[in-house]
Amino acid sequence: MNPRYLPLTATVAIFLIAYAVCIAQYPNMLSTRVIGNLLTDNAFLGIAAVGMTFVILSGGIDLSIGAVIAFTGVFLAVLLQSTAIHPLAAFALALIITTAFGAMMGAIIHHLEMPPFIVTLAGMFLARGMAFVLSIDSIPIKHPFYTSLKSFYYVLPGGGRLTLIGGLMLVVFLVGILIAHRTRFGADVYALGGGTATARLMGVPIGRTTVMIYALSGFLAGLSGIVFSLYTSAGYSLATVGVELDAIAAVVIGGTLLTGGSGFVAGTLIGILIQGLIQTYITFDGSLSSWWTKILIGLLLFAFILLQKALILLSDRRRRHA
Amino acid sequence: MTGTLKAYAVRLFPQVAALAIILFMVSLAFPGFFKLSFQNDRLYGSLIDILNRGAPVALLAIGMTVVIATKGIDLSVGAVMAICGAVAAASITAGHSLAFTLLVTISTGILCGLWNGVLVAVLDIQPIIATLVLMVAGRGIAQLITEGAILTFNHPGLIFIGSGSLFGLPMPVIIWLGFGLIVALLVRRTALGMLIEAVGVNRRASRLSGVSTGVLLIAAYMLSGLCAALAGIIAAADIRGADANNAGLWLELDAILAVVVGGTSLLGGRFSIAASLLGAMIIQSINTGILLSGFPPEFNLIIKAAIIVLILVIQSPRAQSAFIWMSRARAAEPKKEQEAK
Amino acid sequence: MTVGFSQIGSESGWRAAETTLTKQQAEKRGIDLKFADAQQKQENQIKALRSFIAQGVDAILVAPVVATGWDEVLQEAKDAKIPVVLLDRTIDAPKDLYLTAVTSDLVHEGNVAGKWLVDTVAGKPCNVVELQGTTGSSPAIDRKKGFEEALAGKDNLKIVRSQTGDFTRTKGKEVMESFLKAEDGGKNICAVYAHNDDMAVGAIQAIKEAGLKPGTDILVVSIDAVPDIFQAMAAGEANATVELTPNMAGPAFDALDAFIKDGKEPPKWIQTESKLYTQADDPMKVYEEKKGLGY
Amino acid sequence: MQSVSSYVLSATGIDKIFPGARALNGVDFSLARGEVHALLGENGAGKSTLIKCLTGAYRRDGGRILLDGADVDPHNTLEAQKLGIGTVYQEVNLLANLTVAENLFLGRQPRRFGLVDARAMNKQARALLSQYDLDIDVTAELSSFSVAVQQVIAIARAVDLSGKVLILDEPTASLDTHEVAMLFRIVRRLKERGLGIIFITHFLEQVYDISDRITVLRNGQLVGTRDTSALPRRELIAMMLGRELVHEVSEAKQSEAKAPGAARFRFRGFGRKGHIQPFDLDVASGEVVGIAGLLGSGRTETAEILFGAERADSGTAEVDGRPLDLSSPRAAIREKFGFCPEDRKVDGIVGDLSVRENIVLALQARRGWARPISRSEQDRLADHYIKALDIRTSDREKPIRLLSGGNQQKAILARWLATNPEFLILDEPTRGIDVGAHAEIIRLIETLCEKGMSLIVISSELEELVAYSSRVLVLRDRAHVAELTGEEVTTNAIVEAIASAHEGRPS
Ligand SMILES: Nc1ncnc2c1ncn2[C@@H]1O[C@H](COP(=O)(O)OP(=O)(O)OP(=O)(O)O)[C@@H](O)[C@H]1O
Ligand SMILES: Nc1ncnc2c1ncn2[C@@H]1O[C@H](COP(=O)(O)OP(=O)(O)OP(=O)(O)O)[C@@H](O)[C@H]1O
Ligand SMILES: [Mg+2]
Ligand SMILES: [Mg+2]
Repeated sequence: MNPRYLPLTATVAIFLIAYAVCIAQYPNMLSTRVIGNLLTDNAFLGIAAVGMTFVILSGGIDLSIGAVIAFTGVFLAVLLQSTAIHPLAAFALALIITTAFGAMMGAIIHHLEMPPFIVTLAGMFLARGMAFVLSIDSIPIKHPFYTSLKSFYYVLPGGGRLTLIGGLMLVVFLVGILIAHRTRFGADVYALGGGTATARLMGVPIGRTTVMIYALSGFLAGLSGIVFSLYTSAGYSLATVGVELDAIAAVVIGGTLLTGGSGFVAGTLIGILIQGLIQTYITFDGSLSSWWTKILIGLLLFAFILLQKALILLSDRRRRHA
Repeated sequence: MTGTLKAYAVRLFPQVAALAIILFMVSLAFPGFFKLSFQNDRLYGSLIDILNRGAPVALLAIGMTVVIATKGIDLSVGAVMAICGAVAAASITAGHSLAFTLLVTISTGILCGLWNGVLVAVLDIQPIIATLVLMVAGRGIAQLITEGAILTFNHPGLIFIGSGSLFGLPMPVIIWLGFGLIVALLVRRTALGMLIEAVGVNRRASRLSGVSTGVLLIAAYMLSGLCAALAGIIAAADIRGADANNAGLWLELDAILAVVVGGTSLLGGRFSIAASLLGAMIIQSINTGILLSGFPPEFNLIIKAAIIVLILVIQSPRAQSAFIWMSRARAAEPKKEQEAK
Repeated sequence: MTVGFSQIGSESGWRAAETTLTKQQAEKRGIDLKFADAQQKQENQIKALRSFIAQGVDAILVAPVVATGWDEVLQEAKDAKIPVVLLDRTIDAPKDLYLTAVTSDLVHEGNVAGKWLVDTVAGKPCNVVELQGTTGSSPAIDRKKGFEEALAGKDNLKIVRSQTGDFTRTKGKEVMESFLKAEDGGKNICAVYAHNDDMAVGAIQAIKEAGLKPGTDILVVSIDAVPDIFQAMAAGEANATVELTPNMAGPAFDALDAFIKDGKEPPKWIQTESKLYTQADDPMKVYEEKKGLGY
Repeated sequence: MQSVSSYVLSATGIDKIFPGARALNGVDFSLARGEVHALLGENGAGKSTLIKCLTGAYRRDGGRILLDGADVDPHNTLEAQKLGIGTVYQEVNLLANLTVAENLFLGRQPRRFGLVDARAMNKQARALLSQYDLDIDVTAELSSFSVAVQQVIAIARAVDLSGKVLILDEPTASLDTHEVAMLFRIVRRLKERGLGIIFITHFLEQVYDISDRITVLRNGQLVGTRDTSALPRRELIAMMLGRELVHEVSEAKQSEAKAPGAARFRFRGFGRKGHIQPFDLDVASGEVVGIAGLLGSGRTETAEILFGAERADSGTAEVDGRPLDLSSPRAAIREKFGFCPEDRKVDGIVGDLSVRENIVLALQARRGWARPISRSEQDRLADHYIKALDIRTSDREKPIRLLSGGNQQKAILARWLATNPEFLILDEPTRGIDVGAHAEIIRLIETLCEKGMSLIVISSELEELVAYSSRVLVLRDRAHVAELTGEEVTTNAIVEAIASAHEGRPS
């Protein structure tokens, strides 16, 4: 096997093992309901994490996505509440704004040579601040179009539902994989992650690629915001605080190096599922206090990382001796 | 000697200038800003508030600077603050002496740093993720100690650390100034500073040159843990209680911001503790300025974002070279005129 | 009976007390309580509810983090014939989706605090500063609204400054410090209204450090009635607090019991009392009562 | 004089100013169709800077560039590529995290239905590399290949990109004779096709072997352009250095035949699974042991294991009968070992630190952090070595990454000399170093040796190896296969040893 796929394989293996362990303890966890929930409940996180994967692959980071998701939700809610605009048009408008927002951050990062961490941190303050300014209340969205979108699901045998947003996440992952591995833009992203100076000498259009990466992340955060507003039928400026850290964790658990240049979009999906599994497991257990929940999440995160390291090390050694 | 002094002045100029501009802007919004008086044995006024309220971020920034110089990052400092505050409160309410309490608390902080350091240096886990583990679990541990409540105490000695005063300055100010000075001297008067920078720039080459990279990395995270412990003690002593739920919440971002505003690159290497401390004061000035200005809280984040972007734009290499270019052009202009004649 | 309980998190002592009391009440009644902590996130609460449904619990308690966004998951619970009881906050959803809501009236709390202040200053001019809760959270919005309603039309009372203290002591203290500086060392301030007791405790310390007497020079009124504020009241440093009882689960379990055993529909809203405590109510005694409840 | 229009590329009056250093000062340069033009000069003369200005990697501060007689002004390397200029830059090669094929076709991947056609790309990559006798897995990451292989890939990419001009900045630094010959075959073919080729190197034989004209730079200034055939070697060197070179490296061995004394350092059964097979090695005080072998034969790995960079898992090491602790570089340094690594960019320089700090780093690390070297002492050390090794830098506080490649190499060497080691391992110490410095380093090796230091030198330049080694070890497939001593040490003997070892390879 090509050693590039090692982290990915390790992650998939860990997920399957963990799932098996969970089922052994709570047989209910095998139900299609749980699987359907895993997709639906993590749809918005997954979509945003695809964008984060690209950003991290290029050696950057985007801390603004949680705030952008909240902003999108509030924006949609305010727009649908106070105007007669059709939700689809509102979606388009929201996506244009968030994409432009991402592109602007990318442009600042490139042209002013500022570290992404800080630019996107300021972006996070700005987006969350804009959401507050739009409305500090949580605003319900009662548009009939939302209702009809939500009634659009496929019932799996066993009562689980494959919802529109769950399906959308899978589609976004597929498209993400395609972009990462089958387009010139994708190759340029990896090139950037391998080293900006070298990539520049090799003729990669650094500026354009950087702007496009953050624009893509902004677009997907906007899409994630739309999904979140469908998920909750509301817009709320305090929603999705800290989602960027969940996304980063999912990306890294999925085997992508934070230093950039190495990793897979598909791995991020597994990372998302692993996190969802941890959550589900904790709820099924149902005996943990607030603090033990936090401690356990931390420990499980640690265990996954350690296991991944061990698996990679092990097969690396085996290869060397073979 | 004057040469190094001059180098210092050049290095710190952008931060000092940014701080001055912000203070000036705040004083426009709130005229009584620079007023100082002597009250309750200490100086009293908004400027002192900035120094005092900025203490936790300043302390965190000291450790964070060193960690960032090694090309790392420490997301766990907020959680470690919470743990240490909780430990201090628990120990003092259990009737232990102040000395013992401080010792245990500081050891706890260092231990947390050791954990992070081992994860990064020995297990070779990426710093962001390694410290994310403690960031998530740490607050849980702190809540475990306080059982989710605010653990209040009224030991006068411990309270003194948070709200007492010495030499006319609040204790937290004395602590961060003193500790900052100690660390700055420690890294600059010994070879530590250079070795840390070497590790941050090229860990492999440093190892091959005989630098104990592992030990240095672990030490950096331990220092960060120690700083978080001090910040945690101050935060708890300030409100006379350990608030495990909120102590240090999101403060890691402020600390990182302070370091970056201080001009240390997130890619490791060259660092300056003094500049980071200035960065911390810049951030606190923004916060205090917002509170004094009387804007509705919905605007807090936008104002903060705008000011930070402005500072960073001014500090960015591009803007600086443009500035140099402009001043060069201006210097060249008279010459041209002469040539024309 | 197995009951799933989706708690918001543990952001404050009050919340911890609510969790403790819920667990106690469940134990007392022999209920198997499945507890899920949402770490302040609605999405986690929705996930938890879905997991409860997947597990097939008999009933669900939920303390919703926000009013909106519950329709879909509550519909799922309804389809699965699992009754849902809301704790401490109501939501923006059709009433048939949940069995009942056990809550206090947040606007009313603010109103009670405001009325107390209006009565206490009795027509004298008074500048009030307000420590808001977390921007955008429903207690912050409603408690502000209720308080403003009580002050409406009273020209002697004016809210001169209002900032968020994020419901925490540290921020409460910091914000109060800057209020004191901004209002002439506190001489312009006659009262502080805090959206929760923790911020009030922080503010009290700030007032003391500024050389003023909280409770006398500056009146302090807040909401929640956590034990520490009674200590402050006993010391004369706080003036009044409005109780938000952490025992929401007791009435909830009663209603559930009656519904499941006898099919008796409870009223849609079981309102808890918003009791006002002042220094006259023997604060130390209340403190002793409340101390052990896990605040 | 050729007519202007016959030049494919001509540059006039190129200026480049860095803060604190004027790297180019009004340099003129022209390249005819179908010629190989060698660009020569000392380390830091401005060769790399000139080509970077030509390809838009740097913005020039003055001057004109004409391509096919028309003004061009590439703003970045992408534009230069589009104009038909392919370049292999010094140091910066390719992206280690991409596959070989991706590196070759980055930015111009074959597409089908708008998507990258990986299969076609890999096929084309294989076809491209087969021209260079390279049969490797093009879907593997570049980092899994040796420097030499990577260099060949970089050349293949540049050649494929160059429609009009091919620029090679020290392409042969990490290649051995076989690969150099192959490269030259390709260069000659391109030349026949009418390409203009700029070739930078410090190997003068190669210059005379392949180039038609020579341009020499010194201190950022043009010294002159001559036809290769009309420029004798001595004169060329004088042009480069601005003085006569006292003695050049030659195979003429100063055979006072230092009879090496008793072995001081003894390694027995030293090795590490998967890296290098156990070997025995004795080194006397004042002795130079050379290590020869083909690329990837395990020379660097031998050095790394001797220095503790990779921990040995078998065998013993002792000095004067006392066991040595070589468990880590730090331990090795405590035993007075030194190691000047081959890949200076990754293993050597600490880019953002100053030349001074880079020089004192190892010494400071050995003393420990608590005993800092005083600033005046640091300055003294740095100045001493800057002078002794002729390190070209505007001042000692310049970040080392801004130095030219060869000067970085010298600074790393200075780092080790400053520690005063007893056992010094040099892995390709003269790579990328100019003729003048080359001679100096070889002289230096001899003096160190006379002072009683024990040296291990790894080099692909056999003449050089023969000149100073009293013994040469020959490696093949990560095992020590032969040892030549005394009179046996000749270039021919080494070549033969490598070759015969090769024939003996069980295939
Ligand atoms: N980015 C930079 N900033 C400042 N000075 C630089 C920079 N790049 C190169 N220099 C300086 O310009 C001079 C020319 O360097 P250049 O790399 O062109 O030399 P070179 O002829 O290629 O040498 P070598 O043979 O060692 O590769 C050197 O003195 C170097 O220190
Ligand atoms: N032609 C090649 N094809 C594939 N891999 C190679 C090739 N040459 C070297 N390598 C790999 O690169 C590594 C280089 O080994 P090492 O550095 O010890 O060799 P070396 O003799 O020092 O060669 P060099 O002169 O390139 O440094 C080895 O691990 C080997 O597997
Ligand atoms: Mg060069
Ligand atoms: Mg080698």
